[in-house]
Parts: sequence; structure tokens; C-alpha cells
Amino acid sequence: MTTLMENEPTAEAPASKSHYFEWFGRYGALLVLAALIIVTSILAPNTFPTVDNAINILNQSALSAIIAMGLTFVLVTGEFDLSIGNTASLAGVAACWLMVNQDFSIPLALVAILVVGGIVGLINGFVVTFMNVSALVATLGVGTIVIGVNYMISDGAPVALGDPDAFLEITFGRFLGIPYPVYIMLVIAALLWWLLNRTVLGQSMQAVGGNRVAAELSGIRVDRVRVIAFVVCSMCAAVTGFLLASRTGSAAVSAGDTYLLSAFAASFFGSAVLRDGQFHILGTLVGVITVSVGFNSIALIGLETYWQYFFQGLLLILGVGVGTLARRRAAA
Amino acid sequence: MTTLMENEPTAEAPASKSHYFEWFGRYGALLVLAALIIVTSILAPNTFPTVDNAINILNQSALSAIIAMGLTFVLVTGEFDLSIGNTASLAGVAACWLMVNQDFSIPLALVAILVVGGIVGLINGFVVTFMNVSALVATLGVGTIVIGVNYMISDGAPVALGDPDAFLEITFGRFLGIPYPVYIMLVIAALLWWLLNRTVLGQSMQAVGGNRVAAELSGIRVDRVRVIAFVVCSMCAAVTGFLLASRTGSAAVSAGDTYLLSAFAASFFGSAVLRDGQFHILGTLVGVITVSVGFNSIALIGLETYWQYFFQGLLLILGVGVGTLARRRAAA
Amino acid sequence: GGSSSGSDGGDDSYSVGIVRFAPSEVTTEAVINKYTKLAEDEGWEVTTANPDGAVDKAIGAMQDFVQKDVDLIIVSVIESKSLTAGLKSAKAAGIPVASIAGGGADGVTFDLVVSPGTEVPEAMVKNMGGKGRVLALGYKPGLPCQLREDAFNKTVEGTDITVDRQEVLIPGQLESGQKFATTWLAKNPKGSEPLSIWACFDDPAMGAIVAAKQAGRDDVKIYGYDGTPPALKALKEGQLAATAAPDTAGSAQMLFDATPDVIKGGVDAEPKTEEIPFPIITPETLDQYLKDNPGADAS
Amino acid sequence: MTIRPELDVPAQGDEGEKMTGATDSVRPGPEPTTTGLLQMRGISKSFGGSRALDGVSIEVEPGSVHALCGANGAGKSTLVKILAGLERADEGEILLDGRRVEVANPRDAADLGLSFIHQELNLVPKFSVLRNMAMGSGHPGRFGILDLRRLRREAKAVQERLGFDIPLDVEVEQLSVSDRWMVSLGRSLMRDARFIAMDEPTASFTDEEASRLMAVIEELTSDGVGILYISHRLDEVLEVSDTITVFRNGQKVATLDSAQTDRQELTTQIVGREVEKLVSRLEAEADETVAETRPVRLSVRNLSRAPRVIGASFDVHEGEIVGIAGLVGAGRTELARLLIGADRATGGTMTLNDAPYAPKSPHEALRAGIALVPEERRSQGLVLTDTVENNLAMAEHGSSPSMRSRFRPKSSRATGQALMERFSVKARSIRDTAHHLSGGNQQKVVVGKYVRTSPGLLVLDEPTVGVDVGARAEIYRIITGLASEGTSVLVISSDFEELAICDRVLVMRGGQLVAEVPASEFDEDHLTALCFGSHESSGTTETEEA
Ligand SMILES: Nc1ncnc2c1ncn2[C@@H]1O[C@H](COP(=O)(O)OP(=O)(O)OP(=O)(O)O)[C@@H](O)[C@H]1O
Ligand SMILES: Nc1ncnc2c1ncn2[C@@H]1O[C@H](COP(=O)(O)OP(=O)(O)OP(=O)(O)O)[C@@H](O)[C@H]1O
Ligand SMILES: O[C@@H]1[C@@H](O)[C@H](O)OC[C@H]1O
Ligand SMILES: [Mg+2]
Ligand SMILES: [Mg+2]
Repeated sequence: MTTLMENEPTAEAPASKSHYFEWFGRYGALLVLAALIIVTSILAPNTFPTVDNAINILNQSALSAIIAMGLTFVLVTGEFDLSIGNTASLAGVAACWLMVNQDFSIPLALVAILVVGGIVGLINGFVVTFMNVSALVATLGVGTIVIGVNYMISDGAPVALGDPDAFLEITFGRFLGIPYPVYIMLVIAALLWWLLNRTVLGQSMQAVGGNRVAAELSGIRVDRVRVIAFVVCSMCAAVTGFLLASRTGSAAVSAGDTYLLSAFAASFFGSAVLRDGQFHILGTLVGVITVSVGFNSIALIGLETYWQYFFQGLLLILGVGVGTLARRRAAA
Repeated sequence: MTTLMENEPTAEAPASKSHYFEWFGRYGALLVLAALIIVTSILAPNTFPTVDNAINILNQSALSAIIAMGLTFVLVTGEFDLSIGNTASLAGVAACWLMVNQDFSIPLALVAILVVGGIVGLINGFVVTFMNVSALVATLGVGTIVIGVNYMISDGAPVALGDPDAFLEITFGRFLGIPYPVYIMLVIAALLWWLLNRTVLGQSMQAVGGNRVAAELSGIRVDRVRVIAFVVCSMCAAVTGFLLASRTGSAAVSAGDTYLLSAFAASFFGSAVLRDGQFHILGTLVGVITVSVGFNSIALIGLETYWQYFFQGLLLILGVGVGTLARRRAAA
Repeated sequence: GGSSSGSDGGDDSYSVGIVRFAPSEVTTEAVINKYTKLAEDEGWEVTTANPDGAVDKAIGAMQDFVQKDVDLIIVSVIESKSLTAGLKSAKAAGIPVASIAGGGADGVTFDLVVSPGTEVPEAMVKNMGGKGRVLALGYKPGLPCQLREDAFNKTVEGTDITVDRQEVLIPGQLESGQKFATTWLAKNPKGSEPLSIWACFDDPAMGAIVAAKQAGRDDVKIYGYDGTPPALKALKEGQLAATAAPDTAGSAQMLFDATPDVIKGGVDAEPKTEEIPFPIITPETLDQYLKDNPGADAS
Repeated sequence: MTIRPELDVPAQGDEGEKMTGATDSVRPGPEPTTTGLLQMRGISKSFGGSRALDGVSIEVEPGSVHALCGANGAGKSTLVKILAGLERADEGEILLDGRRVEVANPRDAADLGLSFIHQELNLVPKFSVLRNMAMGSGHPGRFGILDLRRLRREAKAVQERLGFDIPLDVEVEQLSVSDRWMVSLGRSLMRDARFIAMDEPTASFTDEEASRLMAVIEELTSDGVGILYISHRLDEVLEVSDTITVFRNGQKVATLDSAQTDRQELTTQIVGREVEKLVSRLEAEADETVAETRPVRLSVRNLSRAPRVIGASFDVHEGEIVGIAGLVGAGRTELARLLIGADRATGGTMTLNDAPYAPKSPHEALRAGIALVPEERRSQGLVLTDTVENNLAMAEHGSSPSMRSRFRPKSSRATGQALMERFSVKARSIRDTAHHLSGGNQQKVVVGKYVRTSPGLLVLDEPTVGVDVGARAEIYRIITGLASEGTSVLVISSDFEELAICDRVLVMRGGQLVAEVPASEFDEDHLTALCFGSHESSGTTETEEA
């Protein structure tokens, strides 16, 4: 239809200002990270901008990143998962318990806790899809039950390995000077990125998150996709729990709980990175690293406790807010 | 018009079955509560079904109910508030600090913390509406800053009143044998119910939650309504914090944090009470009481720790799930 | 490993990194605050990080302090055994680690042990005449609580006391205490037998007091630990039968005094422990305690 | 309050806000000659560099209907949105009663007595009719107490005025599209609207419902209300309006007097060139033997899902275009959903290419080669926030046998690009967000995504709702093109005119297929009569079963 083609975008004067805002909207969150790095480099020139510290930050990010990237899968499909922290805790306890009481080898324990994670994910998915309970309630409920299982296994007391050295090696081993957890994080990130962006499954997840009805009518098996997202998420949580236990050679009943909020914070922060509120793996990774850099900066500069909270809160709001504000301007 | 009337649902055989499911969908959550009461009455006939214990349960529900009903306002408008727990903690600390260090009277302290709550709500609302940050991130960020403020005031240490008797009276005083907090809960419930169902503001909130674009188009000042919801919510959280402090005459820096999840659980449970997933004050109240009854039952029957978690998780899932499953059947 | 940067060239100005536990942990927060004050008065540089109770964040903070090349890392409450990753990093960098109430582990060269406060259950058993029923509110994940509970169990063993145990939730400790106590009191009416509630720290004990007050019960004796300001107040009013209080100022001083030696000792020094005394306080000894610890009440 | 009248007349209903001082007569006042109720002058608006409106002016007289016509994306809705305070004009001014007004947000518009019924119905589904009508009314700026009795009284009065009678306590969710529309209209009248803009009100109406609306409009104009009316149904526009303004590519190209214009001229103005009259299937390649000569693709026997579909039986042959006519609520959408397994049939059988066919999900249907272009493209067809590219790929993913299959973005994009060209989808690029496309182009994307899976049978539910004449012709061309390639097509439509492209039309009434009309007997009035159940038909096969 030739007539319709006339309306092509014309490069006009007002566009430049709006382009500027658009740029800001896209890179706003990254700018916040950059500003953070620059300021800290100035304030702590000897300790912050070093290769060692960069590796240190990546290493600290690894566990949070893995659980947050898993959560991203669930968020991409338009769901929620409040049970990840509990699942991570359970995974750690279960892994240590299996190694101590059932003489499981490390790889076998890993497989076992992946299965455990998978089952939790299946249950979440079942309650959400089949019972039609909103994901928030469902995962809150399942999470509570997971705590119960955890208590049943451990009776609430920490489970410690008798001879933890091999297990600890997962956390402390290095290859080319870089700790294993960093590699694990990167491999999982690559895998999840590929799953989300280079497979039909991943594309289907994004479609389900975008419009569930349209996805269903497009032939996408919506319920199956949602269940898979929950399973991936819980399995990532389980891996984080496993690695957490390998940091200590022992596992406590609520060790992983704190990951819940931090994973949400990272994912939401990440949804403002380069995108307009869509969750994506790279963004989540940037989100986790931003939080780690923030925490690292505080520790290196040394701030009063209350400043630490101010700082974290502001980081979150500004990281997301700068981008959305700019995008709003760009659209206006 | 007339043409459509021909096609009226015909009263056929399947209709009665679907009516049955509809009834179940409506009353499913209440049935769960009823079942709970009956079973516990049988298992603990001397201690559970007594007037004393009923008062007990109501009294235990009061604080949770107040904060959860506030949260319901925010949920009704389609938003979220993750800062309520922190706000409650801050309110308690601020109240005690003002009474100890600034010689505020009790009523004056109450007014002051209502103002504090209101300010937190305004900030939440501002970040969500003006900065356009998703409520989850915004309130997580503001909540973190609130912790910082709390820490700044108290330096992390609990603040205790020198002569707490008058303050304690708020929690321990009784009128006609019923503790004051129960009255406070009921008065706030009535007020909030009225606000939500009998004022233009309340209708506007529901409209904003039901379809934000439609609300905007019909001339409702959507942003203002959302900000007000956040303010109401934070003020309720502040009241809960205040009452929390009046139990011991002192306040700790994170005393109110646990109310966050329980308030969410109650509100979501409540959205399945008599309704089809819409949040409402009465439902939230039922949700809170169900959780209290559940806890009370477990403790009276005397179950292992892990059973307590299983039970709570199941209660949540079933309370909501029974209703939605039945509704789904009714629709099928 | 080489010790610190420019700071140990003769002058005694140290750089100390402190990993707190969480704002809710009253006792150690008080120790850390006092220690910080002492150290800063001396011109040392003190940096604190707040992991909010998360082990992983605590390890991260230790590693950050390694990057910062501090002279000493102090960690509080979190079990040292679970900090392996952080301890290893510190050891590799030659930075000694001291713990407040976290117990010993490889890499910890100074441990400020909190005694289990056995006097509290002893007083309880005595008050009950060796028989009756106790609601025990424990918290397994916490090392100090675990130690206190062990001591409690040992003391009760062999008496005619029946124990109903419940696990307290943190956060939410006060609520847990209140809820468990409320129903337990309903189940165990006045006059049935000697009744007590024992909590492994003061917060759930305070919850139990609230429950007892609401139920109008004055026949139940309630016990706690930590000596928090509200607990001291409750002691004064006779609502709490006993608590135990560490001398936080004394502990801070102890840690402060030990600091130079710990730093000089380096990572390979023989691990040293100092016990924080944890004496019982009862309504009778309260006045004496307040006299000895001015400000314990208000802080 | 951001209403800033530039002349010294207080804003209505607002005493608190005084004039913003600047009434200095620096700016020339409006020409005293204009009597129009509402004027928009020199309005321009760009979206990220592309011009949606370019200095257009329009005037609506009290008691008259001013129609706005133009192709999809011409800028009609944008103009309305500016008037409603949803978008801000880059340039231009709005005058009400000759006075310049500022409309910064919908609230201002409401306070000025401007009412809107937007293209997307804007109701709260879970609210009752009464609550929807009451929304946004009440005293502006004051949080009053709800006077339910008064509201009910007022709503009753409005209903009487509009001549409809929907129970006030029913949830809007339960209503048919046209009833919902009446609720929207009712809301405008709850606050004494002096001006109502209606953006494609009849898009999904049957002729009967449309004429009901015409009556209401007449009633409103006789009360002096000014109406701005947007529609792609040109006959209707000519009938209802007094004046017609035509937009093309964001510019005003003509203002016509309805009485002196005909459809032909209007079409030419809209498209910018002459468009051949819709060619009926009969005239084009009349092939009534299709049914006899070609093999049956889908055979449906006694398909039921009471009460909406009862005992439907029909065949669709290869390369055949079959229409399904009926009134809204006749059960056509339900029938289509049964065909693709979106709902499960409670009785009956189907065979597809002679094999038993009982889809349990749209996935299975798509795998078997049956696709449905759903009736609501925004809520059921598209991910509005995603790119055209991804929207075009969706059904292909959905029909993929394994979710583990590789997704190749490059080849996927190339395929998408080809589809865009084939269907002449107009967008800034394939990376453009679906949300930015005009209605017609969105519809082409939805059709495109299903065509991409090469279905043997394509079911289209109301394929041209809200699509302009030009794009409509293109969609017909796509449909007939697919048929000539051997694809079977089932077209559900309430716009009987377009059923002319069919080889055969089935008529559905009250959940049953009641008649079959071959192309040779195609006639709109005849179809309408059948839909209503008047039996004065000649030669039509009446298939009264069940
Ligand atoms: N929010 C937006 N961002 C970017 N472009 C937009 C936006 N809204 C509209 N447009 C563009 O502005 C132009 C005019 O759109 P508008 O919706 O006004 O057309 P219309 O005449 O109402 O079309 P239709 O008949 O399909 O409803 C179109 O090219 C459209 O793509
Ligand atoms: N009797 C009725 N009761 C409730 N809702 C009805 C009734 N009749 C029609 N509707 C509504 O009208 C809509 C269209 O109904 P349905 O899909 O069954 O008919 P249709 O023939 O496909 O109509 P259309 O012409 O809109 O395609 C449905 O969404 C339904 O909500
Ligand atoms: O003070 C408490 C401590 O003694 C216990 O071990 O863990 C919980 C703490 O709050
Ligand atoms: Mg339009
Ligand atoms: Mg339909």
C-alpha cells in the first residue's frame, strides 16, 4: 500500500531533545553504576579500583546473581516467587544433611538438591496454574511449607560437615586467579541467557509475560511454560543454597532467606537497565553487581550504619527512577 | 438490546452444579476457617472454644489487622507496599524516643508518629507516581531508607520509657472485659470500610485498581488517589508500630518488620473471602483472624515446629485455592 | 602474610573493620558501639559493615575489609564456623580475626565467649522447688541461645520438671514469645502446678510477660537473658524473675585492650578466649547492678 | 487545577482558583464571530520524530454531529486524546465557547464538560453498571461521601434518556459489547456533558445496535450536545453527521457537508485515490462448484457447548471462504474457540483432512493446521509492549513441536520482514512497539503471525473491526489470496458487507447454525433478516437442526 508509506518518521528539531532523554532512559541505571564506581575510586583510590577488588566484587555477586537470574525467569513470565529464599535455605541444609547422614558425594548431593529445587518449583507451578492461586500467595504458602521441611530435616540447628575441605574447595578453588563461583555464575548466566533468547521456550516465556491470553491463542502452552519458569527459578535458588553451604561447610535453617529481597531488588533494578521495564538476564546481572559495588564501596569508605541504609535505598530508587523519569520525558 | 435477551442463559441441568461450585467459590475461604474452628474445638474442647480464648484471638489479631487493612488500601489501588514493616518499626522507636527525649505526652506522640507515617506514605507515593518507579522497587527503597532513619534515631538500641505505665495501659486496659486493642482494631476497620465503600475517594481507589486507564479517563485524579492510598497504608503501619511499643513500653529497631509478610498473607487470603480476588477490608480481617486461629490451634493442640509451618502454608494455599478452584469449575 | 599498610610503622594507630550482626542484636551492638568509641578516641580508624544477619553478606564484608587492608577484623554473633570463606580470605591476607560471641574456628585468634549463664536455670529450678512445668522458648540457629539451652537442659535434667519447648522466630521474636505463651498459659491454668517460662533471650521473655499480663496471670515466673532495658524494667516491676546481663562496657574494654596484642600476634597466634561474664540479675540484685553499670538502664 | 481560562471569566465549578493574572490583552482574543461550541486550532503533535498531527483545525457546533474520517493512523484518535488531556499538543489551542482553555489532564476535560468515549472501552470490568457510571463524578476537588441513592436516581434518569435498561447492579464484565458501550455513554451523561467525542463506537456493533446508537445521538443533539464522531463505517458516517472532516497523514484534507457528499467521494478523500468497490467473490472468481469439486478440509458434526453453541454441523473445503453471519452474542466466537480447542466441546465430533480432530488446546489446533485470528486484537492478539518482530514470531513458537528448539533471531527477523512487506504493515521498523501501530496495521500483524504458520484453515473473528477502507481492502486481498493458494478460510463478521468475499455464508442464531446462503444469493438485507429469524427467504437452505 503505497499511500500508507508516506507517514514515515521525519527527522525534526524536537527529536534531538527527546533523543537525549531517550538515551538517558536507556543508560540511566548504568550511569548510576558508573557514578558509583567513579566516586568510590576517588574516595578510595588504593583499594577500590584494583583488579583484586573487581574479582572480589564479582565473587561476592555470584550467589546473589544466580538466584536473582532464576527469579528473572519467573518475572519474565509475569509471575512472582516469594519462596526462593526458603528454597535456598532448604537446599543448603539438605545438601549438608545428605553428605553427613547419607554419605552422599558432593556431585550426588548437588544432583539431589537440584531435584529438590525442581520439586519445589513444580509445586509452585502446580498451585499457580492448576489451583489458580495467585503466585504471591502460592509461593508464600509453599515457601512456608519449605521452611517446615527444613525444620523437619535439621530440627532448626545448623548442619555442619565433619570434613568440609572438598566441599569448601567449590568456593575457594581458583582457576587463572579467578574463584570458581565466578565461573559458575558466568556459565549459568550464559545458559539462562541462551535459554531465554535463543530457544522457543524462552521466547514463549516472554510472550506469556507480555500477554497471557494472546500467547495461549498463539498456541503457546502457557501453563507448561509457567511451570517451567518456576522450576528453573527454584533450581537456581537451590544452586545458590548449595554454594552458600560450600562457603561455610555448614548450613543453617534460614541462611538463604535474605536472598529473597536482594534478588527482587536486583531484578527490578535490572529491568531498568537498557530496557523499559522488561526483565532480562543481563540487566539482573548488572543489578546484582551494582548492589555489590554499593556494599563494597560502603565497606571501603566506611560509613555510619544508617548511611549504609540511606545509600542502599537511594541507589535502588535512583537506579530505576532516573531511567523511568527520563523515558517519561522522552515520551512527552 | 432486545436481540441479546433471547440468548439468556437457559436454566439447564449443569447450571445447578455450577451454582454449587459458585457457592463454594464464594464461601471456600470461610469454610476453611470454619473447619479449623470445628476441628480444634473437638481436639481441645476445654481451652479452645471459650470466650476467653476468643477474646485472646481477637486481641492477638489486632495489630496485624490494623497494618494489613492499611496494606489492603494500597492493594486495592493496584499497588504494593514493602515498607510497612519498617514503617511500623520506625513508628515505635520514634514514639518512645519522643516520649523519652522530648517529653511528648502519649497523645502528642501518637499525632507525631501519624505524621511520620504520613510522610513515609507521601514519599512512597511520590516515588511511585512522580518518578514512575514501580511500587515494589520504590517501597523497597523507601523502606530501606526508613530503616536508616530508625537507626539514626535509636543507634540500633531499644528505646525504653522510664515510666511506661500509662503507655502500657493502651495495650492492657480493658473495657467491658475486652482489651482496648480490640476496640481500636474495630474502630479502624469500620473507618476504613466506610472510607473504601462509602466515599467518592474509596470508589476512586477501587476504580484505579480495577482499570487505571479507565479511571484516568473518567477524570479521576489517579496519582492523587494512589498517593492517598500510600499515606493511609503508612499511617496504619505507624499505628501498629505505636501499639507494638505500648506492649512493653519500649521499641526495638526491627520490631515491626515481621508484619510485612503476615499482612500480605492476610490481605491475599482475604481477597478470596466472598470475592473473586478483589481486596477488601472485611476479607483482610477474616484473613488475619484465620491466621491467628490457625496459630492458636496449633499451639493448643501442641504440634512440632515443622508442623506449624506445614499447617500455615497449607492454610494459605487452601484458603485461597479452594475458592479459586471452585470458581473455575463454576465457570467451566 | 604481610600485615597492614602504613599504619603499623611504630605508631599505634590501627585500622579495624567490624562486621556487625544485625540491628536487632542488642547486646553485641552495644559492645561494638562502645568499642568504636574507645577506638576512635584513640585515633584508630574503625569501619563497620552491617550484613543484616546474612552470613553471605558478612563474608562479603570480611572480604571487603581484606581489600581495604585493615589490621583487624571483628565479627559479631555469626558463628565463626560458618564464616570459613571470609576467615580464609583474611588469613591469606595475614589479617587476624576476632569474634564476639561467635565461637572459635580456624583463623579466629581472639574469641570473646559469652558464658551460658547457668545461674538462670538454676534459680528457676530452685524457685519451682524442683517440680512443675516449664515453657522453654529456644532458638537453635543462634550459638549463644544454643549454649544457654544446653545449660538449661542439663540443669533441668533429673528434676520433676516437664518441659514444653517451642522454637522462637527471629525476626518476630517478641510476637513468637507472646503467642506461644498465650496458648500455653491457656492450657495450664493457675494453681495446677508450679509454672515457669524460660526464654533464651529477653525479647521472647518480654512477649511472655505481655501474654501473662493479658491473661491476668501472676503465678508464672518468667526468665530471660541479655538484660535489655525493657527487661530490667520488667525485673523492677517483678514481672521478670531473672535475666542475665553481660557487662557490655567491660566487654568492649576487654576487646579494646586485647586489640594491639591480637594485631601484633598476627594470624598464626595461639587462639585466645576471654569469657564475658554473664551474671544473673534478679529483682534483689537489680539495684546493685544498676549502680555498677550506670546507663545500662537508659541506653 | 490547571484549567486556565485566558479571559476574565471564572472557570466553571471552581471558585478557589482565580484567573492566573495574565489576562492582559496582549494576546488577541478569539474572533467574536465564532459561535462554535468547541474549536481546535492549528494542532500539531509528533511522536518521537514522526508527525501524527500537522496543524489541524476543527470546529464542532452545539447540537450537531461532526464526523472525523481518515485511514488508520491518520491521527484521529490523537486529536481526541489531546482534547481529553491524555496527550499534550506540541502546538495549537483549544477554544470552548470561544474562550481559550487549557486541558492538561482528563480531570480538566471533565471539569470543562467534555466527555469521551475512547476507542478502547474504558470501564472497570469488576464494577457494577452503576459504579461504572458514577466513576469520576462527584464534586471535583472535594472528597465527598457517596450518595448511593442519589447516584442511582441519576443513573436511572440517564438510562431513561438513552432508552436502555440494563440492570444497574450487574457487573460490566457480564455485558455484551454494545451494552458496555451504553454504559460508557451513560457515564458521560451523568455529568451534563455538553460535548461528547466518540472514537469508533460502532466498530463491533451489528447494524441493529448501530441504529440504536444513532437514535441516542439524535436525542443528544436535540438537547444541544455537540458530538465529534469517529468511524470507519462510511455509510453510517454519512447518515449520522452534519459535517465531515477528513484527515490524511496527520493533515486535514477536506471538510465536507454530509448532505452533499457520497460514499465514493468520501472514500477518495480518505485514501487519496480511487478505491475499487469491494469486489464480491461472486463477481471476481465466482466458483460455486468449490464445495463440490474440492476435498473437505474440516468437517464439523453436532458440535456443542451449551448454551452458547448447540449442535453445529458444517463443512469447509480446501480453498473455500466460508462466512459466519450473526448478531453479537449469537455464539460465533464460542464456536470459533471450540474449533481451536480454546474451549472444550461438550458434544459432537470433528474431522480434519479425514482424520479425527479433537483439539485440547490452541497449540494442538495450530499443530493440526487450524489458526484463529481472535476478535480483540489488543487484548487477545498482541503483546502491545513488544516489538512487531516478536509479535509476528509468536504463533510460530506456539506451533513448534518442541520448546527446546533453537530460536534464530536473524532468520526469524527475515521471515517477519517478508511478512511485513507481503501485508504492507506500516511501522517505523520491525523493531517498533506494537502499541505504536494504528489499528489496521495491528490487525495485519495479527493475521500475519498466524499466516506464518501456514495453516490449512484460518478462522478470522471480526477481522476488520476498526480497520480503514484502504487497509480493509488489503485484508480482503490477503484473505482471497490465501484461499486461492488452497487455504480454507472461515470469516466471522458482523459487518455483512464484507461477507461478500465469501463463497458461502452460514448464519448463526442463538447458538445454532440456522441457514446457509450461497454466494449467488448473497444480499445484506437477506442476511440481516436471517440473523433475526425472519424466514422470508428464497432458495436458502434452512438447516433447522437440534
Ligand atoms: N504513543 C504513541 N507513540 C508513538 N506513536 C504514536 C503514539 N500514538 C499514536 N502514534 C502514531 O500516531 C499516528 C496517529 O495515530 P492515531 O491513533 O491518532 O490514528 P487513528 O487515526 O486514530 O487511527 P485508527 O483509525 O487506526 O484508530 C499513527 O502513526 C500512530 O502510529
Ligand atoms: N446472554 C448473554 N449473557 C452474557 N453475556 C453475553 C450474552 N450474550 C452475549 N454476551 C457477551 O457477548 C460477547 C459475545 O458473545 P459470543 O462470543 O458468544 O457471541 P458472538 O456471536 O461471537 O458475538 P460477536 O458477534 O461479538 O462475535 C461475549 O463476550 C459475551 O460476554
Ligand atoms: O540476643 C540473642 C542471642 O543471644 C541469641 O543467640 O540469638 C538471638 C539474639 O538476638
Ligand atoms: Mg484511532
Ligand atoms: Mg464474537
